[in-house]
Amino acid sequence: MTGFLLGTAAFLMANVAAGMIRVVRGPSPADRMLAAQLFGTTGVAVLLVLAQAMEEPALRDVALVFALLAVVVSVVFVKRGWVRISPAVDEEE
Amino acid sequence: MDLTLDLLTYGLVVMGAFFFVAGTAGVLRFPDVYCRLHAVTKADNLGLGFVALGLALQAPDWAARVQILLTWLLVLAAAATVCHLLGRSSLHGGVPAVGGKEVRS
Amino acid sequence: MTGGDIWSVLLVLAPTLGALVALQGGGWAIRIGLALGAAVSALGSVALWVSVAQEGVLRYALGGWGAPLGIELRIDGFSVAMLAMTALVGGAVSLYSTGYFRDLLPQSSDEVPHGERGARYFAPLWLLLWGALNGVYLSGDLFNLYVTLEVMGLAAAAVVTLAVTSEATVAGMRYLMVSLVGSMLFLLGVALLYANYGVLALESLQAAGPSGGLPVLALALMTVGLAAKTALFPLHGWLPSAHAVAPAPGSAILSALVVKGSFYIVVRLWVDLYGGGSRGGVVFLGVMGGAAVLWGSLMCLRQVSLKRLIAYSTVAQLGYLFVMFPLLFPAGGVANTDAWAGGIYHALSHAVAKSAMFLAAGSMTVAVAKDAIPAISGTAHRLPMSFLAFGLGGLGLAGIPPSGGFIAKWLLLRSAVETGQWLWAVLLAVGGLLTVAYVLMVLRYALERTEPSEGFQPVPRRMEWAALGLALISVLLGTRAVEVIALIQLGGPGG
Amino acid sequence: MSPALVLDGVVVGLLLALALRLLVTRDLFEATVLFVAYGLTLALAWVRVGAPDLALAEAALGAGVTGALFLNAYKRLSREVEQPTEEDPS
Amino acid sequence: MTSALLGWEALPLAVVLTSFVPGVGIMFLREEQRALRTTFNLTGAVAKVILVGFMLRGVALGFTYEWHFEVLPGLELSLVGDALALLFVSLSAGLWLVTTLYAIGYLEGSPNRTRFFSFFSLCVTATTGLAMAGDLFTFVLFYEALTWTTYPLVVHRGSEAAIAAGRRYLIYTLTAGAVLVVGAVWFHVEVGTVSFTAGGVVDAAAADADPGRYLLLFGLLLAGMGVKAALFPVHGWLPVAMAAPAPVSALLHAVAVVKAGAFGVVRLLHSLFGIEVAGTLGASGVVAALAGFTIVYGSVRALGQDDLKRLLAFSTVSQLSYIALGVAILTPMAQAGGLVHLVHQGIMKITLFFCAGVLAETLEVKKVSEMGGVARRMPITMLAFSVAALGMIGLPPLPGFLSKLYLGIGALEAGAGWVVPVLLASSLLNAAYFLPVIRTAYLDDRTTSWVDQGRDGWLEADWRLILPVVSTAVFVLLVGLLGGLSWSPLGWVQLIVAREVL
Amino acid sequence: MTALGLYTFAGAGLFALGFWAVAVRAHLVWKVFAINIMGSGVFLILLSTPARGDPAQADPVPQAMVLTGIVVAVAATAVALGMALRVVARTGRPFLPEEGDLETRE
Repeated sequence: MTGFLLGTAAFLMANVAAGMIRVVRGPSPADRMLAAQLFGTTGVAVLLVLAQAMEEPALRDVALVFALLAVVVSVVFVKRGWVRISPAVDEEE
Repeated sequence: MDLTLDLLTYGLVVMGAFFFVAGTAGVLRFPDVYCRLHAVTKADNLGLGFVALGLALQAPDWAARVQILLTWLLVLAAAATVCHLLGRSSLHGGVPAVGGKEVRS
Repeated sequence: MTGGDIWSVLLVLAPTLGALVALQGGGWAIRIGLALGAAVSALGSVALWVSVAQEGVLRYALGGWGAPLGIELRIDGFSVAMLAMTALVGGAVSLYSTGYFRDLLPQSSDEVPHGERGARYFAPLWLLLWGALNGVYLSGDLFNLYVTLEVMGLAAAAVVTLAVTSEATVAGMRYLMVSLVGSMLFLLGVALLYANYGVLALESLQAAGPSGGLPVLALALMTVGLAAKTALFPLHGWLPSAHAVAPAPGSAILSALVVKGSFYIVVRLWVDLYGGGSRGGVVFLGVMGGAAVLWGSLMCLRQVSLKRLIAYSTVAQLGYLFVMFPLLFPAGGVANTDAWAGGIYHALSHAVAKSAMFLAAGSMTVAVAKDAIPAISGTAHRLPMSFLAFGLGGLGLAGIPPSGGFIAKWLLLRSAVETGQWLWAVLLAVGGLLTVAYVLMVLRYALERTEPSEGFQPVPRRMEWAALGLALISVLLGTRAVEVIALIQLGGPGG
Repeated sequence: MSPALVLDGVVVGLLLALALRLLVTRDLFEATVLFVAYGLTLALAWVRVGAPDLALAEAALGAGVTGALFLNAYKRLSREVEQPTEEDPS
Repeated sequence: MTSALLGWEALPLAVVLTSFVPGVGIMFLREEQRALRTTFNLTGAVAKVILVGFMLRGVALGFTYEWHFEVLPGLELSLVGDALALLFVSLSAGLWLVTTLYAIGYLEGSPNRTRFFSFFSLCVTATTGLAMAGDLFTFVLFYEALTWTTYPLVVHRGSEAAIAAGRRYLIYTLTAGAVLVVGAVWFHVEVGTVSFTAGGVVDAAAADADPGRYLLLFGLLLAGMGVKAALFPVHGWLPVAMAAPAPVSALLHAVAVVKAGAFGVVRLLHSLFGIEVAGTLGASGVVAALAGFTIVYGSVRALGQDDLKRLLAFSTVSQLSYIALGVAILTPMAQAGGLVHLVHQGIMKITLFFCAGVLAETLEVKKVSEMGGVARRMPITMLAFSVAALGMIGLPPLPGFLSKLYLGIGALEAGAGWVVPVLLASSLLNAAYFLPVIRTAYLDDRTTSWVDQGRDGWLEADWRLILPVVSTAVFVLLVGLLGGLSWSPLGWVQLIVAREVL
Repeated sequence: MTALGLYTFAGAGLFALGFWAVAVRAHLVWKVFAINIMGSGVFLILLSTPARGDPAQADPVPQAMVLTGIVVAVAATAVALGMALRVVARTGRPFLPEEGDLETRE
């Protein structure tokens, strides 16, 4: 069971990693924000799985914080960070 | 009994993982932000639900089970809110939808 | 027990508390905060001096936990000397700052380099910095050093940006970046050492006798990080602007005290922890120091801004501190006590002399509202005390007798001769001459007979007194070195 | 290859990839989002190295507070550095 | 023979403080507080003379005054009033008094007098200190201090020439100071002590074992001292420094700076290496040769100088080396001749500079070619000038003659026959550049118009200028005529030689 | 390779990455990002190399250190970003001018 759960966690993490491609690609802020959302949901799943696999009940609390945080971050980003559609700051080189 | 539970957990977790994959695939492949929002909120939360359920079966005590389910519910509620916010902001911000009409700003 | 542990805690707490008080704003809150910090620092240094003299090296474990869990304090003669120096310079600067910011409260235009922000936030930031500095000198373990170092760096960078000009902002930002990266390098070194030995207390590490690949890498990382913070050549690029644009009392603190904080840690690492490291290492440090002496002095000669000149001179003078290392650990020999006493004495007397110069320069520039060196011509008889302070400080810097700088130079020279390192002796002599050259560049203008053109604004007397007091102490340091050197030798190498 | 090692490999790989991308990108918003993601991944890493308490702190401070700080910087910067080409939607 | 007079140990310190306290006090006065400033000055100067008188008496009776203060572990600030020290101290104390008076008159009404007199006093403080230095460390301390306190005086006028002179002065003296410090530190490490001790502290055996090393050490210290003593290759600052006001020139040339250098050479040979070790090392030969060359060189350069002060400056370069020459020859007679010239040259040269200053201040005459007929307008001044100049030339029984006599005899005793022609040549050259000046002043007609600043009552100039001129000139006469008495400079020097050299 | 070793190397890698970026990127905000990443690299190294006692047992010292470190890092980030914004407000650009740009105005 533990092996299976750890494998699942790894799989889910890989899933998140794949999802990050969208953050990089954009193009709109909302697309990038999806990452936070994805991370919130999948991260909670991973933590719950790990809590079971590593027999570390404290991780369930962490999962709760993750869930909360993802919300807060998303809301804050939407409310405050929404300035332009594709902000690109040119670098001085 | 244990074996049944374990099998059930395997099943549910795999099912959840599948939905996560589906969600990610959607995020990556769907044509515009509005579609992607669907993918990430619906599929992923469903996936999380299955995983949570599967894990709840294995949880050591009732408190843990309640916590797991509460977490899920919280994520669910949050997803709904955030998704709505994101969608609305995108719309107001003028992000075009594929096949949709011209969006006013 | 002579209450040394209580004083140690107070030395960190009181300035911090003072910072909170001063943050409440208003002249009296600021004065009370500064007085609190100054009084406790002075008393605490004296108390610890007495304790160390009586009991030798002091060790306290705060919170009742021993190493490595609790916060470990370790106080020897070197620590106390640095604490006392900080208290002395800090007290004078605090006094000066109340005068410096007195009339400048409501201005905040771009042209005036000291506005309301400075008046409001200087005292809290400086007190926070003071607490962190005291913390550095008291710390007995590496992680504590990291935390205090970081607080010090943040507060110091903020002091730079108290002036509202774009130059100040940019210089402060550059300083902050260097400082943060330096801290990170230091922290990485700490992590490597911990990974290797599982302890953080300086004495335990010293007992472990760090050697081998990883610890040496750690030493290299920490040294580079600290050297950047100490502005050792060639990592000094940030210093001249940062020290020159800060408000005068801030410049004094930065040049006199803050760079000494990170230098102190370098000394702890090389001298205590690694016992000199390798000869190649100390020679490298010395060569960098020598390069700093020459380069910094030559740059001084090219400056037109008074404060920038003094700032470059800090680069040069810090070089001397690093020249101490090859002298302290001669090839194949035992640690040379003269080099130790001379190097540390130089750190102390430089702090006093340099702060006197910056404070005096501050008075002069406030008086003529200009910072160009030629603009101060004729200030000699308008601000005789400031001029005298500047002159005496300059002489102390150049190592002209009777001054602390002379004693330091004498000791360093003696150690160079004793260990047969003639090249360093030549360097010390040449560096001294260059110092004289740039100090005179300023004094010459100040001596000139021309009347100050227009807009001569008198400065509060306490500003002049603070500067002159420090200058006189820098001279006194040259006439009575016995006690101070005895203190420095307590717990020092070979002592 | 044990599943645990795979998991650690994925976490480490994700950390490095996120860090690299966020450091090279020129889009400040993207970097900020990536930084939050990085913080959350780091929290998972803390879990894996046996420090779940730190995971909480990291998620709240490292990802949350620091993220908010960067976001604030992003917002102020995009207002002050360049003239917005579009009208402000808010 | 350490201090036996109870409570008088601190007398050397008190002598130093008599000028230090006024120096610092004056710094805080305002420019217009003239009376207070003058009071400070004169009180200090008179007090110093009185205290030095006390010490002279004590030392003559056989006491030595010592005051020590530990600065560093193993290093002391030590002031010792012994016979040799007092030779120099009395000279500077006495001449300081007259120079102060002269300076008050000379600078009347000019700006920045507060600064001037402050540093003037500090300069004498440094001189007194180094005269009484009991060890090399203390000597170096005051030697450097002397440089710094003199600089503001040299640049006092603030003119371009003055600033340039000041820069030149500093480059020379500070480099010398740095060299001296390195040498002193090396000496301390090498020998283990830096105390000035009669007969020297260098171990003869050690010096024999590694003569090259000790010669190098000697060379470093000599280079450090030699710059202020204006020995040949490093004399360049002195003629330029005449851009300073006349009282400062007087101070530089007679009382303080060059004397400090010369005195340093004396200490170096007498009290550090010891003349015997110096002799075996060949170090004293080097000094003697350098000094001999400088004597002739300075005189030659003085020939044909039209600027009076410049002429006097080159004359100083020449005359000063008599001192070094004397102490480098190892017979008592020569030693006495050299040491006594410290005083003789001081008194004579200060008279000459005073006179030059009076001429410049009263008539604005600065060049020899402008001096035609000044003797008729200023008979007293020119008489004093003539006395001093003839003394320089070595006309018996004036002081210069005594110095040269002793030097010559001493050299012959030592078998250094070459010294005699050098002395003769120097005297002839002295005559060749001084006599034309006197001739012009007395015999030539007035050729240029003077800017006459007027008389002071029946006197030819301000009494504060004339009184010092007259008194030093009288001194010159007395010192020469009464050279045989035991309390004359010559007598005192013989006491020193008897006590310390043999 | 053990799992902990993996994290140690990741820590070193992150530190190097951050160091590289802080040197290469001129944009101030990215410099702050980079410093944060350097810090987290060090924390990873600290936590993944148990030097004391039983490796299976969690060592509280580095955990306490990292906790402190995180707090310090947040404070430093706040200060640094605040200053960066002031640089922008003063100079209009989020970069540090080359040394000398401002001096030459004299």
